[in-house]
Amino acid sequence: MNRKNVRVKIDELKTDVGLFKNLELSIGKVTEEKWAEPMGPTPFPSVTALRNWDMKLLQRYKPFYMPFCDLCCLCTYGKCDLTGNKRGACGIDMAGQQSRIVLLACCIGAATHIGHARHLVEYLIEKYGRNYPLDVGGLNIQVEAPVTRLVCGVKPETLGDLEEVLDYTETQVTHLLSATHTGQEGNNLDFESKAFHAGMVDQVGMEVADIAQIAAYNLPKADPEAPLVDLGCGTINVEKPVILCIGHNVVPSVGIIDYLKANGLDSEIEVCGLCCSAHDATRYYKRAKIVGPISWQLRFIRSGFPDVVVLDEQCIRIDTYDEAQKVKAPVIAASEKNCVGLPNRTNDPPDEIVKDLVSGKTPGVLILDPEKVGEVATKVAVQIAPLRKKFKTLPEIDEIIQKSKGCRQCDDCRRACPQDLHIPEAIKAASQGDLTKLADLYELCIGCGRCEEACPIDLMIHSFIVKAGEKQLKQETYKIRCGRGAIQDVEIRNVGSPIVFGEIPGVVAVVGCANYPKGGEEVAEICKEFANRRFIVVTSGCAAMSAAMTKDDEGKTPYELYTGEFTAGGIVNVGSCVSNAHIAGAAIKIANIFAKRNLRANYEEIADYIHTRVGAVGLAWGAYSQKAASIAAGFWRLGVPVIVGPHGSKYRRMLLGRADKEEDWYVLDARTGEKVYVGPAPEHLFYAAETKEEAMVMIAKLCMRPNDTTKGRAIKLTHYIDLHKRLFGTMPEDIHLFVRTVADIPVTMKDEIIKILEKKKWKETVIPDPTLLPRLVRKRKE
Amino acid sequence: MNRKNVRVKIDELKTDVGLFKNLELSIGKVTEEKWAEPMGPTPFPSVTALRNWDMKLLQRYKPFYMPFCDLCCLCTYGKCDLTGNKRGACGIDMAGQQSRIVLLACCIGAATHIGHARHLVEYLIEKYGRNYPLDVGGLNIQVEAPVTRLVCGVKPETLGDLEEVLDYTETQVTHLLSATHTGQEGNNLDFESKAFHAGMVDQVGMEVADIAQIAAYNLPKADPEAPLVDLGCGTINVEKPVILCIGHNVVPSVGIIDYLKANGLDSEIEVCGLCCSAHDATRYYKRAKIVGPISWQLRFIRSGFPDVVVLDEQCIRIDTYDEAQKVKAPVIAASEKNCVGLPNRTNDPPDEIVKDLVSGKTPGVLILDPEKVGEVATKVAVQIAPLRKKFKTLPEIDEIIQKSKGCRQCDDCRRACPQDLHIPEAIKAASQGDLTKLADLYELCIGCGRCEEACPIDLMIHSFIVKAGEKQLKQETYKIRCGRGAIQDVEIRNVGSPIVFGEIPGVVAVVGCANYPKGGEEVAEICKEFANRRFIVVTSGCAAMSAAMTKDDEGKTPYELYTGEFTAGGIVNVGSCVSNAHIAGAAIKIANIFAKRNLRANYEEIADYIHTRVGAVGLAWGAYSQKAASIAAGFWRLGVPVIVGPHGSKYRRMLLGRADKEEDWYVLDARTGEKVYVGPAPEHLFYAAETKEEAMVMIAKLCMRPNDTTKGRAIKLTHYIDLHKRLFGTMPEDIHLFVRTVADIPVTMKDEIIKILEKKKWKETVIPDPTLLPRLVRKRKE
Amino acid sequence: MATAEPWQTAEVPGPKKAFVIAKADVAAKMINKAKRPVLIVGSKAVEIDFGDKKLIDYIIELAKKGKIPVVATAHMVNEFLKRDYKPKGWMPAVDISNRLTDPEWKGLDGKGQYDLALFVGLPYYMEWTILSGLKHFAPNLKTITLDNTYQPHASWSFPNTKVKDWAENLKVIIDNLGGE
Amino acid sequence: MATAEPWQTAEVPGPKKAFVIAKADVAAKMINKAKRPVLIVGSKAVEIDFGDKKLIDYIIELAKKGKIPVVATAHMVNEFLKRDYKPKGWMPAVDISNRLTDPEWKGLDGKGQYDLALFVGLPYYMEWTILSGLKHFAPNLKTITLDNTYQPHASWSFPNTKVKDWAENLKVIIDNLGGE
Ligand code: SF4
Ligand code: SF4
Ligand code: SF4
Ligand code: SF4
Ligand code: SF4
Ligand code: SF4
Ligand code: SF4
Ligand code: SF4
Repeated sequence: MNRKNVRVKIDELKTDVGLFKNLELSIGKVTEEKWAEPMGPTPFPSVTALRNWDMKLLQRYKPFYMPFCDLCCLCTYGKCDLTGNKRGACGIDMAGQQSRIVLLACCIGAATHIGHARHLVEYLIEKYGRNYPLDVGGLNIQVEAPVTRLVCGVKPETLGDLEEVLDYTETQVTHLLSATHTGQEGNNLDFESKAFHAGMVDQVGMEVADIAQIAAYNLPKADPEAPLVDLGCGTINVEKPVILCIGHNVVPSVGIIDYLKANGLDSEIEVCGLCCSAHDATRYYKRAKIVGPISWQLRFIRSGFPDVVVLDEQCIRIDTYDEAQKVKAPVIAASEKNCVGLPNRTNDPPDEIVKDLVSGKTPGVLILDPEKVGEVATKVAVQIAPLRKKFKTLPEIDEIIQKSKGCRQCDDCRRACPQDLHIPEAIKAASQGDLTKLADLYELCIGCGRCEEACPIDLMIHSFIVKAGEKQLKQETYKIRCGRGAIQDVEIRNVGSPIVFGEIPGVVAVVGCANYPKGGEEVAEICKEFANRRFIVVTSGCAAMSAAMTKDDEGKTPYELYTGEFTAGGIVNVGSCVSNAHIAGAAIKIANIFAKRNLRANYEEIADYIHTRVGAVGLAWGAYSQKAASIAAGFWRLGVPVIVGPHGSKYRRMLLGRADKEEDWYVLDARTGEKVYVGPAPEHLFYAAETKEEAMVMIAKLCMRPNDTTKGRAIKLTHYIDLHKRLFGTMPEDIHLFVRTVADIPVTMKDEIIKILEKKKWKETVIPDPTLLPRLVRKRKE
Repeated sequence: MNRKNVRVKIDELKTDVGLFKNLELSIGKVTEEKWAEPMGPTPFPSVTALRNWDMKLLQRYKPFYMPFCDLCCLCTYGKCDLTGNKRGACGIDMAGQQSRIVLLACCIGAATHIGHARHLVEYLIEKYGRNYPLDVGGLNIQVEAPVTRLVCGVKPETLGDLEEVLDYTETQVTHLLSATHTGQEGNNLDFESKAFHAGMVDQVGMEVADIAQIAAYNLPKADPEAPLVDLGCGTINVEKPVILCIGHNVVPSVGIIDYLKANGLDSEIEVCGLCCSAHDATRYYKRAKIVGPISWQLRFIRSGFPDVVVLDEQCIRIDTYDEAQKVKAPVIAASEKNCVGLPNRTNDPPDEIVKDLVSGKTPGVLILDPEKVGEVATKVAVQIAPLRKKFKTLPEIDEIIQKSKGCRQCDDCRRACPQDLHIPEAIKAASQGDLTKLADLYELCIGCGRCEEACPIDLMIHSFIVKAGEKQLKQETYKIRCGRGAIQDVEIRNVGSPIVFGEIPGVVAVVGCANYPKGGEEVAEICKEFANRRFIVVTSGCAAMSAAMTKDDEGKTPYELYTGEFTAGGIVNVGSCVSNAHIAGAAIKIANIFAKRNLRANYEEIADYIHTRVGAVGLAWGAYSQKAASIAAGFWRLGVPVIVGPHGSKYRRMLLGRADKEEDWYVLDARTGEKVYVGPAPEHLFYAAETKEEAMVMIAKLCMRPNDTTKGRAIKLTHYIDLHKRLFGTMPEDIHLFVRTVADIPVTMKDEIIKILEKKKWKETVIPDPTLLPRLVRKRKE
Repeated sequence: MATAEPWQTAEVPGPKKAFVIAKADVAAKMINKAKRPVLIVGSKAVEIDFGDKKLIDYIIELAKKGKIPVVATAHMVNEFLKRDYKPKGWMPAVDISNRLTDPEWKGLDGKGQYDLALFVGLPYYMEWTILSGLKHFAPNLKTITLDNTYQPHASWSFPNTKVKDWAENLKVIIDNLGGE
Repeated sequence: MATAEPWQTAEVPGPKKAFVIAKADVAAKMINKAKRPVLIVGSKAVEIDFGDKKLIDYIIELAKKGKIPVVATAHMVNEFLKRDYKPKGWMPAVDISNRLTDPEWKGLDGKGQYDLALFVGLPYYMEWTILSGLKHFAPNLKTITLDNTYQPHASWSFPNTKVKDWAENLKVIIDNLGGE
């Protein structure tokens, strides 16, 4: 039993530190030390504890800075011009500034998950008590919190045990954020190391959040057969009152669902969601529906579907309140993080609030009590649905044609569009009665609304596009396997060996947001491609939704076609963004459960293991946010490469290897201490791909690891070469860098490859027991 | 006795929660509840707990946003154009964006103090134990931690008690930072309220840091007669080895000083400092010397004076390492916050490190052990001083003249200079052999170095200026009363009544950094002016240093001329930036000790008290940093107006009252519940003054409070009118807004004023028992 | 020196930038066209010396000729009074600017909000931030800076101009004021 | 449309901005002058259709005429090969750009770093960030964009140009290449 903050009254207590009389003890923690594993070197690591490891990675994967602004405006000495080698008034230079912004973004991202976790844990403790056990997978999960164990060196067993973990993460975020202050850190590599640290504590925060909610709300517990649920606007019965929840914190959604159930209204009312709250709602309640990823916010509200909009936190459009007002849907803000300027009605009687919302006396309220949110949202939905009759702000076709005639062809919309979409052409066609060009934009549009902001004649361009694509919108009916949570220990045992030896060619984590360069279909395509190739595909967040949004000829969606098991050929939705921790967790568990490396506070060794042996790659094709940055940073520190889409080039820097620099690609052979050239595997740690084709070839390539057996390497090379040939039309020119012995060569291509190797003057090398850590060398060389 | 994290072993413990056997208890907190005061309404307030109070202030002092950039570049949806009423891709608008940046700055600032406090408390606990008592003023201080008591509702008695306070502040910073994430908060007033919250927890963090170090290091304990210490380059005996400490964390300086003392070297070696580490070093060690404020960093190093440079954290030029290398002075980085990319030598034997530094094998090291810093810094200083012979990079006069001839008069330097100094003219004169114009710039130059970065022919302009002003530099010999820490309870008792009734015309806190528009002399002038007028002048940080840097005809500096007592006519240096908490603390103690308002977790009432009754004004004439932003925010939430210099307009927004809007200036009379017009007192909550004259008039004006007695108001009006007449050449036109009854009118100006009042159709009003909080009305009106 | 770039190199604005006043008489025309102009004069008005007179002397002439009410910021009222000119009002630069964003403000004379604000003599960076505030939050106000530095956030600004040309420009404006 | 403003309105850079290529033959001259130019071709090269041919077709002509080695980014190598032209190399846009910042890099042919990088066909915003990286961290490299949009971080850029004028410009460049 681990308990935190027990209060006990004791008349007299004699201890080795003295005699206490008439004491009321508030016991911070009662620990029964059950975890036999010895403590590793870095429990609760400080900001610099893993700096050496970071520097090893950063020496190989040097930052290439791509400043997003030439200036710094962070203090009132500024603005400062940092062009070229100029320094600002505080002495910082451009590399320092860009890496500082990276750290700042990672701090914001980490704070967001950790803050979310803190609210969640506090709330759940209040509701279920400190001793509520953290069951996240029953007997199938022995290692319930691999990230926390690895980083902190503790083994949380109850909700209460999570508090000290969160204390730690908050302390770290505070230290890290403070390093961004003018006149603190200035060295770019130290900033990068600190960003890695932020990513690491972010992973802890995400894990805490997800295991807390899985345990307390009984979400699917590492279930490969988590239920298939509905996704898409078309799956929502708009005849019913519709409650829409947006954000990342499931608590208010649970409040609503519980209220519906308690009052027998579950078949009367539709509960649907956008972003991760939707994921988590479906994990809690099979009948909840997912509208779609973040870019569906405007289109869904403007279509008039929701009768009440409940906002919790994160990834919520700031103008939701205004947009909802326009369709006459009351708004309930339910988070301290996002109060929307609304009156705080938390302490008012529900029926009064309902009355004010339904009558329109107040179009929105702040309610910081999730149960009350449940009651109010439901009652408002029921009462207002017949009044507002799905009032929408989408224009009619006629109106589009008419209004388009006013278009000045000024290009302002296109120049505001992040996707550089050919809006003026489409508007011109529309003005001539042809809406197909507008409809073509539907798939590409990320629903940001910037075109409308720019248009000098105030055309509601995004609405035009949605209306033109309305048929598509209404046909969006897909199935997604709801978030399963963690990976079972037994699954790890089954795939550990084939992954580490390379026979499963890789684990591809397709995660993150929906800032796609060319629509979400590319995500679905990539997932299917790699599942077909018997990679393990793991999804989460908006990307997990996009992966669902395609059908085969028989109308089946990927989650129906592929297994949800963590195995070759699976497409495995772990859940919401905080479920990303399970992906890291799976990699960690491979090192721990399969390879039996000590886990406890043993970060460096485990990261070294993962980096040199576990062929995992992250793909955040639509990454846009600070959270995405910190999630990526968490993977970097574990040595897992991350690919982002072209917009990701705005993250200020890449971490790029240099395949042409032989000296960068030596590892130690743990058996001999020898330095061995292993080729650029993996070649990059962070990079923005320009097109999905490039990303696909790179995914295959980045899955190679020094530890691959010849069989494994041959398989990986086959996929790399095959994709390269198909998508690039030719053999890769760098095969010689990845062939270590002749046995690495895929048999079917032997002759062709041998020829290349000869041309490149290839020489055979050995396959080491690879490590970057001298201390792991078992036998030191003289 | 309050203790945190006690470990006790107990064989068997029977309690009301169950029977524990063979337990090892790690006791989070042993509390003996000694504080009789009942718990107030808002212990450890959450992010929204004081939102209503904030909104009251923000309704009166509405933000005027002055965007520092038209764009937002915080996520990869961007950049977004937020010009006018345009919204970004996430839906945010310009008011939201600017207030978000304000919150972000306040979070960074708060994190910086809190992170500093955390390191300090952790370190001191390790060294002195959790039970080390928090004595900050002996019998003179009963209320040892007014801010913490007020905010958190706890009464810390030992170092260990500070931990839960820091836990709280870190949780809040994390939540607040998370609100800046894309798609979280969007309402500008909610951002502002959150910025206030950041300011409040920042004050807690500062208080924790300062009381911890006062107690543990036995710094002056609320001592009005804290010793006078040396300030200025001229006070440093450069014949000796010189150790220079820069930053805000005194721990490494203490390491050095202790080592010097232990080895009898204290008269052999000069220890001096820049920024707040210097303040705190002098509080610890009378022989330590203060070089000057932040803007002296480049000039002091380039002059070649320091033999070793020790960097801790905050306010350190990023290029210090490079600059120090140029003068051949080794650098020791001593903080996790600022690792400078240097090799971590913490675990190496001191003599090895010394050897490497002296030999130049490595020009800098990171040492995260303050005792080791002490030993290494001292040994290096001793060994290297004879070698480097104060090697400097300041040019000789000839060189200046020669090089200036190359000047293209391109204006690039001036256009880069934050002060728009007429550099090209001065360079032209220099090229003709006349260095006086360069010397004239010495006082105005904030030492940022941007001119040099901009110059196409790489003239070392700042060095030219320093060389031209070298005589001044060397004549800088001043005395400063070292930071006294808190204000005694008895001092509060003595001045409480005259302050609250207005007979002491105001408390002016002159604080913050050195980004002055026209040199530091203005600060000294303002301090003296108000001390002469029998205001209480409180100083801290760089401003406290600038206040010292002037002499009267007899060569006396202000701290020699004015008392250090917290009383009318005093100039009271509380200490470093974290000592700012004592200024807030003094205001809080007036409400508590003098007015007997409950303190414990009673924030709103105390803030209301301070806002309506305590005529305090903050002046941060050279504020530049994020810390300055959060410090200001802490004062705003207490209702204390803050004035910044013109560069402060870059803080993105002002909080301005509208004297012309009568409806804004009503308060409740707590006796009757009546709404009473009280005039715009204080008129603004945050504003950037353009010139010192404007600031001085405004200080006098902003000291007025609704609660002033007629006598008090007459005194305050006298100062306001007098300054207005002297500096603005005329009577103020808004006197009628501040005269409530005829008795308010200063007798000496009666006729003149009566005439004005008649012209303005003035009507007498009552003087209420003012409050903004309906719940404080004792008798409600029907 | 790039003439229509921000005078302080780094004070780069966004997409919307001040139109450049190529010829001084254009500024005069715009002032003449304004229904309710106001002239805000900052502390540098006494620091800038054209030799014959100071900036403030030109400004007084300009205000008189154009019958434009003056708001003196900082301690400038004194300088005006010394020159026997009483500004219509004096208040901090940020205070007057804040009022200019309020459509309900009645102006110094109680007759209503202004439609054109002329700025001169504020520290460059402070005028920059203030004009930014007005650009974004006073959509119905036009702003012109009479300084010799390009102020990107004004509606109209002179390019960066040598001091002697500046004096010429002011003379031209004064000559062309009034007399519709 | 403001022609020498960033094509994506908000992608405002800082004080240092690309010189505008007013006439296409100037670009040709600069290319001719370069000792070691390299041409980086992105994915939009096949998307942009001038009617008669695609952008990539012009680029191939240009590369041949100027004897400029081509780096195909993304999956463009395929498109070149389809057109019987073998690029000198292919790699991600950020990879080639990163190499361009390394003074030690030996180039695709092992003969040393390039002195001029021509960019064409990357997504606007990605080319923007990449050119920013080069502007700040490859001080000895000149960059020219052959796109029809103003790229402020290049050393030289065309202004925002209509598609048909773009084709014209490319033709002019091709015509003027080589033959010193
Ligand atoms: S943080 Fe440094 S570079 Fe940024 S504005 Fe301040 S002084 Fe300039
Ligand atoms: S809403 Fe769609 S079309 Fe409009 S700017 Fe955004 S992505 Fe482009
Ligand atoms: S911004 Fe508006 S007017 Fe201009 S091209 Fe686009 S739709 Fe037409
Ligand atoms: S960093 Fe961003 S906000 Fe700051 S000046 Fe540049 S674009 Fe503007
Ligand atoms: S945070 Fe919002 S306004 Fe800023 S860049 Fe991202 S989408 Fe644009
Ligand atoms: S160092 Fe001095 S002169 Fe140079 S830019 Fe800074 S303030 Fe101006
Ligand atoms: S930047 Fe250099 S060359 Fe230009 S005016 Fe200033 S000192 Fe002279
Ligand atoms: S007063 Fe400001 S500049 Fe000076 S040390 Fe403190 S924070 Fe730094």
